Amino acid sequence: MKPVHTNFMELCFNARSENESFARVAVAAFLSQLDPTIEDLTDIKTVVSEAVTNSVIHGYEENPEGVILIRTEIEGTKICVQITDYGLGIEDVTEARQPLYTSKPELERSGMGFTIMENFMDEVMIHSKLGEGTTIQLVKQLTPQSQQSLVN
Amino acid sequence: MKPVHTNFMELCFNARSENESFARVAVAAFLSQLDPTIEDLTDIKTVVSEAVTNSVIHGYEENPEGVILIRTEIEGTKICVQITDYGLGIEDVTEARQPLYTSKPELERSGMGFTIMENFMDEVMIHSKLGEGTTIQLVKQLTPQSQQSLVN
Amino acid sequence: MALHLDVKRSKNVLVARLDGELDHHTAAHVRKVIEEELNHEWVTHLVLNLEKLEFMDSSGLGVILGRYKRVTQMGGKMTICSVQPPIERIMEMSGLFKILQMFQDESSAVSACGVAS
Amino acid sequence: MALHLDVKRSKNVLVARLDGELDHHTAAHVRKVIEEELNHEWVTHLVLNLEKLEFMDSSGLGVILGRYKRVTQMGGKMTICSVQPPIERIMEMSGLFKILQMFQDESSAVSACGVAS
Ligand SMILES: Nc1ncnc2c1ncn2[C@@H]1O[C@H](COP(=O)(O)OP(=O)(O)O)[C@@H](O)[C@H]1O
Ligand SMILES: Nc1ncnc2c1ncn2[C@@H]1O[C@H](COP(=O)(O)OP(=O)(O)O)[C@@H](O)[C@H]1O
Repeated sequence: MKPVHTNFMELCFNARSENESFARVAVAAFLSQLDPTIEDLTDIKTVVSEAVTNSVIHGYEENPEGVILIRTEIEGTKICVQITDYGLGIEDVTEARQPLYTSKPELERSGMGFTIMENFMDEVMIHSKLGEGTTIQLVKQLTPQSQQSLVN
Repeated sequence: MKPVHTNFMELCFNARSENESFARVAVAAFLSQLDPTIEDLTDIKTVVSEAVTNSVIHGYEENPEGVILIRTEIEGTKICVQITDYGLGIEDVTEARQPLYTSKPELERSGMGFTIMENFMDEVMIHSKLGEGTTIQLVKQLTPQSQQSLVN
Repeated sequence: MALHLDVKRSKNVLVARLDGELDHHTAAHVRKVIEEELNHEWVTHLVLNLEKLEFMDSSGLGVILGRYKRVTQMGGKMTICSVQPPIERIMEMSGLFKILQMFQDESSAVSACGVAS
Repeated sequence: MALHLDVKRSKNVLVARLDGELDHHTAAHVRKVIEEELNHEWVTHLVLNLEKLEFMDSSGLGVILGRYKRVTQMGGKMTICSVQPPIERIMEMSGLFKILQMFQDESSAVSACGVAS
């Protein structure tokens, strides 16, 4: 039996909005070794964007000193992405998960971040402590491609 | 006076050859906020690829347990990329820098890695200690684009 | 550049074409430019053409809903056109199509605002 | 996929077209495929067409030099064609053109191996 392919990467950067696109491209570039479908890749880019944006806006309230960590793990065709901030934390996680709920309507937030994460990923776990920060854990089983390429 | 734009990112991953392309794409994605020229971006991708490949092949002799760190800093239009491994280290740095010198000709290495880094970057610093590892520090002043975009 | 925004006015309809990636970072620019245009008194309606929008997350939904509110308050109509499938999925999820009509192409979206294109 | 390799034989010339990114990771595959092809006794010469090669670092130089040695030892000729500017710069730096002739297009590169294309 072929051993399961495993790999990981960790990423750390400041809570600046210009790093949102960097974060999703970096995670997508790391996962491209699995030769994922375009659909899976777009889904993952979107959820990474959601979680990182939340850390920038809600976790650190746009204080660029804040640090965001992303850990991505590959285990066979299962991927796990963990986004961590050391910001304000979430008071009521159940409320936060509600579609359209946002604590910052004045910033034109749609309140759809967690709903999109839950729709696009197989598992969404939220670990948060007020005043200490938030970790979002996202798990997805990738769709196998019809044909895997020899070299990727 | 406009304050100088600063930003950083840190990246950490295993010494596996499939992470070479990930590393160069991640650094390029991070630097794209500076709206660099295609030429500068290609140069930087190439030197990151050289340094990461060296850590995989020479630093860890392809042991995938090895960990590689990349730190990228932006200060205005100056960028600094630091690639670190905790591998074997370099015995003679002066010899290693020689064009065409390679300690692994049997692996079809060309011995051009450091020469390319020196040609493509403004500064190349090598810090290495036998048995402890190697850090390559690469600095480049980016070419200003004729026109900077409003949003990037 | 991550997002390029192109605005043109035809009669009392403002047409905004988005090209690139719409996220929290680029949303600020889109909001600012469209709001400025909506301040012109001859503009009543808004059409968003998303044909070249390659990426959008929920920050994009926020900007769209924000403009929808503004245009509706002014008594205008807002429509959207040429939405790519992944972005359509997110819009679907949020219930956006309950309030906003989507069209295949720009001229239908402009016509739907009540003006001949 | 990061690198696609397409090989064809015309008379005693092996033509290898590289598409994508040639680095240490993908070099192993290129080496293996070309070596296997060179084992066929009717192959004498080698042409590398790099028209679609988008990225190459010094690991690519290593593979090219390795094949050059092999082909020369067999008494054959090796040429290269359609090299993109950034890759040409790296080749220039390494002195590769002192031993390897570069051509604008594949048919000239094949002809230079001493066979009519
Ligand atoms: N990293 C975080 N730190 C603190 N609060 C958060 C974080 N992520 C989400 N939240 C809270 O959860 C709410 C819902 O999040 P979400 O569904 O993404 O909607 P939105 O970001 O549009 O407000 C946010 O309004 C915020 O109150
Ligand atoms: N990270 C590293 N760890 C240990 N040795 C290294 C490292 N990077 C480079 N070296 C040494 O320096 C030499 C020259 O490196 P380089 O110019 O990149 O050529 P090449 O990688 O083709 O051998 C290598 O052959 C190796 O002996």
